[in-house]
Amino acid sequence: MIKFVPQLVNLLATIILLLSFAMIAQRRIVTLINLFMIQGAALVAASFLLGYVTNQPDLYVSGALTLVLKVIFIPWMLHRVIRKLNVRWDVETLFNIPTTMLVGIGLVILAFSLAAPVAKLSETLAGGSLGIALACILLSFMMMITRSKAVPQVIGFLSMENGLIFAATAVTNGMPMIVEFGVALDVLVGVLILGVFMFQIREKFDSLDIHNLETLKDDRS
Amino acid sequence: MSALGVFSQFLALLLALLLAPLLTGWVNQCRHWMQNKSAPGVLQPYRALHKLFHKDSVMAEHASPLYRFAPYLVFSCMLLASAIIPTLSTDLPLSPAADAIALVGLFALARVFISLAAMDVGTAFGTLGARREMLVGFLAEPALLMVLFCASMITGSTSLTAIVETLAHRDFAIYPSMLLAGVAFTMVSLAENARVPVDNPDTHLELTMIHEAMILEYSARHLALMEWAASLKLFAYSCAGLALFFPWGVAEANSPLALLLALPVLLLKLAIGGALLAAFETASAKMRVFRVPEFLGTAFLMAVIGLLVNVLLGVG
Amino acid sequence: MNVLLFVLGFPLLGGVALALVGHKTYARDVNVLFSLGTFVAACVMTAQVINDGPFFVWGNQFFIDPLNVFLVTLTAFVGMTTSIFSRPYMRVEQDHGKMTPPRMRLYHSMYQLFSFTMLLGFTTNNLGIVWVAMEAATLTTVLLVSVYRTPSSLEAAWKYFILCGVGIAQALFGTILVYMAADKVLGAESATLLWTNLSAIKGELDSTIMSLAFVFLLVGYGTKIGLVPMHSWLPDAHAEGPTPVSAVLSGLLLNVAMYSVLRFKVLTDGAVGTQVAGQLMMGFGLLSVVVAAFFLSRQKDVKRMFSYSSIEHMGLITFAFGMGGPIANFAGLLHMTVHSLVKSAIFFTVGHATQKAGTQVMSEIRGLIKVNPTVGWGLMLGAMAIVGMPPFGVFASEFLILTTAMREHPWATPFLFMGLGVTFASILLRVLPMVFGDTTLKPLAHPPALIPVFVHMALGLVLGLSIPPYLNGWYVQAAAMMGAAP
Amino acid sequence: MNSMTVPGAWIHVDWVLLVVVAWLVIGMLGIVALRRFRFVATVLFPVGAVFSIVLMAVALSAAFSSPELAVLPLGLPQLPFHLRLDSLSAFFLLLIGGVSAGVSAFAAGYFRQGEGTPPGLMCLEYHVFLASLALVVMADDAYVFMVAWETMAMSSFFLVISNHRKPEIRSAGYLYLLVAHVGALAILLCFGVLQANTGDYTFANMRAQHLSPFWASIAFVLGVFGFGAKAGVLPLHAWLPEAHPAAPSPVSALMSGVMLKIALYGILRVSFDLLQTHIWWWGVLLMALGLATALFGVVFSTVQTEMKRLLAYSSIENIGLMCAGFGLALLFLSYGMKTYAALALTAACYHMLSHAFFKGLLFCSTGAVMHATSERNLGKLGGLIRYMPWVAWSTLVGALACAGLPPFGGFVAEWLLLQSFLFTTGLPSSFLDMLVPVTAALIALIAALSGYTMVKYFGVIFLGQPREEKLSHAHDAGLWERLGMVWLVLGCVMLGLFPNQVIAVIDPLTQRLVHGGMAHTVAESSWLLVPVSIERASYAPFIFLLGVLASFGLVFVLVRKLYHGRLRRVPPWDCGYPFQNARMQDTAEGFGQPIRQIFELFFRMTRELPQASDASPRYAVKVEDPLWYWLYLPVARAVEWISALVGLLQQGRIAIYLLYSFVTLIVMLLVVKQ
Repeated sequence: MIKFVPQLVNLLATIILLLSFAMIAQRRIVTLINLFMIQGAALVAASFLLGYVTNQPDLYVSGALTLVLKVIFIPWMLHRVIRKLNVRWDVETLFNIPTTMLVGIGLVILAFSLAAPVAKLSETLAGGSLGIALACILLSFMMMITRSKAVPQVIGFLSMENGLIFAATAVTNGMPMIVEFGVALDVLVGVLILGVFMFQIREKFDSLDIHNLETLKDDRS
Repeated sequence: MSALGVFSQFLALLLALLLAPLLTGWVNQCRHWMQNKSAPGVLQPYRALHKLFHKDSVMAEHASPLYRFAPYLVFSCMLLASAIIPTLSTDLPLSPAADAIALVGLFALARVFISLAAMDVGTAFGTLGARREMLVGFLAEPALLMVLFCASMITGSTSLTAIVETLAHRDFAIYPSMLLAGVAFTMVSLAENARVPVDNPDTHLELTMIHEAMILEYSARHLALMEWAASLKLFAYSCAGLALFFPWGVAEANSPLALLLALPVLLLKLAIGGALLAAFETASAKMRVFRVPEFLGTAFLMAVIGLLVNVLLGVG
Repeated sequence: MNVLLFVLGFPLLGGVALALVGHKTYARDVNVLFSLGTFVAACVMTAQVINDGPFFVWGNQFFIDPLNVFLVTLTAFVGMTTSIFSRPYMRVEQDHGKMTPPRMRLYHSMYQLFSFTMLLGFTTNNLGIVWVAMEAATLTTVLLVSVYRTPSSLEAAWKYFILCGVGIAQALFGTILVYMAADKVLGAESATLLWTNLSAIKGELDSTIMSLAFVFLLVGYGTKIGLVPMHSWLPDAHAEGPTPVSAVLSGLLLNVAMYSVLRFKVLTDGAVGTQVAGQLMMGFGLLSVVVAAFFLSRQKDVKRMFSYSSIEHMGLITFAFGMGGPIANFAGLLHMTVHSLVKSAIFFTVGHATQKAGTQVMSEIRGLIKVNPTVGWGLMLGAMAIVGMPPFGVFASEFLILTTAMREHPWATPFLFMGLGVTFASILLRVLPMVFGDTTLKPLAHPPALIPVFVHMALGLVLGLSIPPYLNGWYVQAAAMMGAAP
Repeated sequence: MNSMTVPGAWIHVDWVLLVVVAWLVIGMLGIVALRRFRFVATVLFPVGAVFSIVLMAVALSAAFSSPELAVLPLGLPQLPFHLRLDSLSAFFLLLIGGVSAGVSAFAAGYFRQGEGTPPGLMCLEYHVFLASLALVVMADDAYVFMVAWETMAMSSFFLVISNHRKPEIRSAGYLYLLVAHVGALAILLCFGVLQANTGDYTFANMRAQHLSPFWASIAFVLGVFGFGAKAGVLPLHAWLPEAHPAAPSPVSALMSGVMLKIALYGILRVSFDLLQTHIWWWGVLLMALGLATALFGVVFSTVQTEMKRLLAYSSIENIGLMCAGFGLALLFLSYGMKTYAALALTAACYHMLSHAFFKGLLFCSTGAVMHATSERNLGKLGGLIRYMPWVAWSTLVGALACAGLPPFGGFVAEWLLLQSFLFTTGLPSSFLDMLVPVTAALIALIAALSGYTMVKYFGVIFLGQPREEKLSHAHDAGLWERLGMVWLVLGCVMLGLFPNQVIAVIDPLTQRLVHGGMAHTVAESSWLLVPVSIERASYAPFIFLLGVLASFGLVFVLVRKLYHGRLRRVPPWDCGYPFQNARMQDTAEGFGQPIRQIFELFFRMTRELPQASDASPRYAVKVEDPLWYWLYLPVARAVEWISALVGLLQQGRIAIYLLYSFVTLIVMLLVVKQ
């Protein structure tokens, strides 16, 4: 069983990467949230698995945190938000999807090439998946750049956090507990604030289109 | 300073005072002859001065004290100038007090005061004359200075007596730079002494006059002093020129005999110089005021080129 | 029973308390009181450090050393003066109807929580907690910036949140990499994110990972420092929030970010051995100085202009630390201190000026010294100080930085020259007519609180003319702690 | 104030510090008595003047004593304020004290109630300015130097804009401060080079460093740039003709008379004292700069129609001459010709001293005239010699000195300068030898032109008939103003008549900087000023003056004795045209017109010529500084252009901002990957 674990972790890693790509490609916000939820689930699975194998209770805890936050609470809240503000579509992206995909592949290659020397050094089970984590981070970064509505941007931001957590879990078998808690707390508060914000933005600009948020320029104003 | 020195100094002063009007008279005389006019006589300037001194002075009611003492100051400046230029002998106790540069400074001082006096009354003519005078001056002064530097580069000194001594009693040598300097000096002295082609001493034509315009308001003793100062200036320039370019015959220190000999030589040289000046004036035509800067600029450049030639030939 | 408890406890408590009563009229004074308490506690702690050197608190989760204790005191001090300044200021804002009681409550409690997060970030020994504190600081300040609820303030806050959130995320990845590197050396026991332990073994950390990590950390925390080109959020956030918030943002938050970068720089230098970290920092510093200078020259909004000047000064500090060496580090620390003091003082005066004029557009603020000479001279002297006119302290540090750079990195001096020159020209060009000439302004109901301004200026003057020996002791130790780079 | 040489003993440094502190205290008192004008005017300023005299006395005795050190417990921790009083500083302290004494006395009568800065604040700024001047020359490490230097700039800036309601005055002050600060940055970098990476900023250490020619040249060029900016050397002169007219007259007097010299002090300190190596082209560079500046300045000053602008340009000219002198001294020094270097340096220093006095005097007189007539445009003045004789006659002295006429200070300086140029023959390089005649010619030309300018200045203001009605009730200067001006007049005269004594004071300076001096040659010839040997050249202003005066008196008496002194006053001759009026006199423009024609290519002129058909024909000509268009505006435009480009970065779209961070991250990752 043990000898399958690395493959399993790598499999989960690949799934996460796949999901990031899927998110880049996806236009419907509801689906986007669902994809995000699945990504969180995969993350949870990975951390539980590693926790079981390296029998570190910390990983269970962090997995649980992720479960509660990323799989249950945040998706629920996002769903609620979009229902309230009824924004279902993020029709126009700033760049068209295929281009974004191509750039994304380039990023993956870069990430792997960066992670390769580091991964060799790591003696944890899933050290090799550092590259994937980095790739996820960069991809979600790019997603944030390309999306023109507030909600997808936030989702991109959160999936970037997923990537980070995965990196922490896979590469270093989890950060110290206190840090985990702090991070979780920050994410929670952050999401709450974002939710509030979206309502306020909506009420000021009666749309979540961030093209409205381009008044503060530097044209001598 | 030896007794002889003091004596020769006084002699030089006296000579300048007395001979200056004579020189002016002589130049006018020659010019009239060459222009086939009947000449008023060589002594005419003395008579004019005498007459002027006798008259009551008439002065603008709002003329300031500066206007009144300017003639005295100008006169004494010229006096001092002719005192430090070696005319008869190079043994002048006063000459260490002022060298070539100081001589130029002295002329400049006189010029500034005469111009200020001209501006004082505030008639249109006076200021016009002052402006033109300064225009002439700001090019003539450096030109004159450069001429003197030419000499002092050769002789390695700026003290006039030293220059003349070396030029006169060093074994004879030809300095091409001095040729240029000589031409420059002639042009400068024409301009400085209000001579044709720069100015015409005996017309009152507002288009052209410079010196006359400045002293237009003066009368009687003040005018006399101004005129006398003018002729002193002419005398001083001529003596300086002679001393620089034809220094032979000027007596050295403590040689009374040479001193006796120097006087006739000087008179001769002056006579010839005056005649030449008159001839030049007759031959040339008055130029427009705006061409004066070009004229003097040429002089200035020549003098500088003279200096450069000195350096080039490694003289001094 | 440690004094640190009070240093952290006062603001935390204040945050909670003001969350309940922040909308009352006396809340302003409560705010001041808590800040004052924090400051006193910080002073006591300082005294301890001066007497018996660095010490750990609570199972070495917290570590107080000369470097952070003086930053703590500085933060507490500026926090206090700013709260004093905000009393009349916020009163006027309320009169103008820009603030409502619930917003006042939010403002006050967030103000305290914000200073708590900063102090936490300074004092903690755990690099992970540093990250947490930074993120928390971001969140609190986001709320502070958006407190007016105007479209522009919302926009500014949104940008601030997204950009800094992303940046911070990079920083977290960097931290994870550091953790990974440490993990290999120290094994799996949980103390591996404690800075003290790390710096003990920094020589053995793997250089590849560390350099990779430093890139992420620099980009991440650099976003919060406001280094060009990650600076874009800064002018918006500073210009749109309430002036006291601009003051603490410029004066303090940037310092926290800088501080954390420094902590990591020490580790990276130790691990990599080459100057790579320093060179990166110098590059970013120069870029920030020059670009910010040119931005500055085209601003019309006074607060935007001075926030760009903050970017420029942060660039200068980054450059100084990048150069390394005892003198440059000393200069950097000095510059951090003086910049906090002077810049916050400037924002105080600017706040009053803008309230008098009813606008932040500089061309409509004229002749301050006619209406209120003290504000006018305050702004004038502040501007003089910030552009590096002696005898103010900014000059002292710029003197050291420039002279050191001239011989160690001559290639950099033309850029510094250009940057400083353009900054000087632009700031004075705008400030002179604001201060002098005929006026367009009207006096206000509430007298301005100018004691903070002149206290800050006086301190800046002292730092320029004669640095007190104990303070100097701090600087020297701290500079040494950052390691004299080769 | 603990002093190193004799602990406890009360030495020169302490006295100077006493004066500095006293000035600061006076300034503070001014703040205390912010609006009590009479107290400030009649107590504080005169007391300040007294301390100036004290400073002068101290400096005189300090000039001949050995250098003294002092360390103040101020400044950076590792770097307390080091002060040093050597012969160089002493000379400049003498200059500061001498001029400021007169100017302060004048200021006591000058400052009036009214617009702009309250008198007390003015008093503070003024005395802080004085104190910083004194500190700059005392400084013995880079930090205190820069602190004093910038304090000087800042205080003078506030003085300049003291009447800040006028926008043009504000912009003048702005330009001034900007140029000064850019210069200061250059100076800072210069010190950065000089400290040679030792981290020790004391001048003593800098003297000890031996820089490679490359670095030394960089330091020199930076220094010349920085200090030149403050001194108004081409092409960084543009602030000067703006700031001087903007400032109140006593302030312009101090700035032009003293502050510019302090800038030159910086050049001296750096290039002769701190730098150990001297390279010949430095001298040539400085000489070329100086001559260009001088010619530019004098040509512009002749065509000015505004009193103070005219004087400001003439200051530029004099600064240029001094720089030329320094350059020559450097040239000689680099070839080890110490005596000649000493001669050139002495000439330059002499010029500094006399310029300080006569320019201070002239600026004060403009102040008095402006108070009497509230008119600064030459075209509207005239005939004032009859209404304000005190001002007129003292101005005459100043003008003659400025025109470089014997027997005043200006002439001695120019005389020495020309002498030193004459000696340049015999330099090892023939190319340099060729340079000499040209430079000498230029200097002569410049001197003559300044004569032209001064005749215009004095003649148009004080002579002729009043061009405006109101001038006829102009009042003469008050008591304090007269006192100050008389003091400065005395300075000019003394400098003119007793060159040997002055040179004796300058000698220690030259001994220190170029290890050569003229004291010995001067000492043995009591009345004659003899630079090298009596055969070479000599000048005795006193005898000179005696000669002129004696013949003056003699002629006067003789004329009276032999003839008479009768005088009739009548209206001037109207040339047969009875409708003449005062407006028909030559205007200032008219007086400058020939120069404007001759040097046309110097100027950027815009003429407005009348047409034959004009109902009311008018002629106007505007003369501007071409450098402003060739240098300053392009720089400003470049900055605007770049900042416009940079501004594009900040265009509001959050996606773009994210992209910046993203790209930065990627790039840096690639960088460290290598």
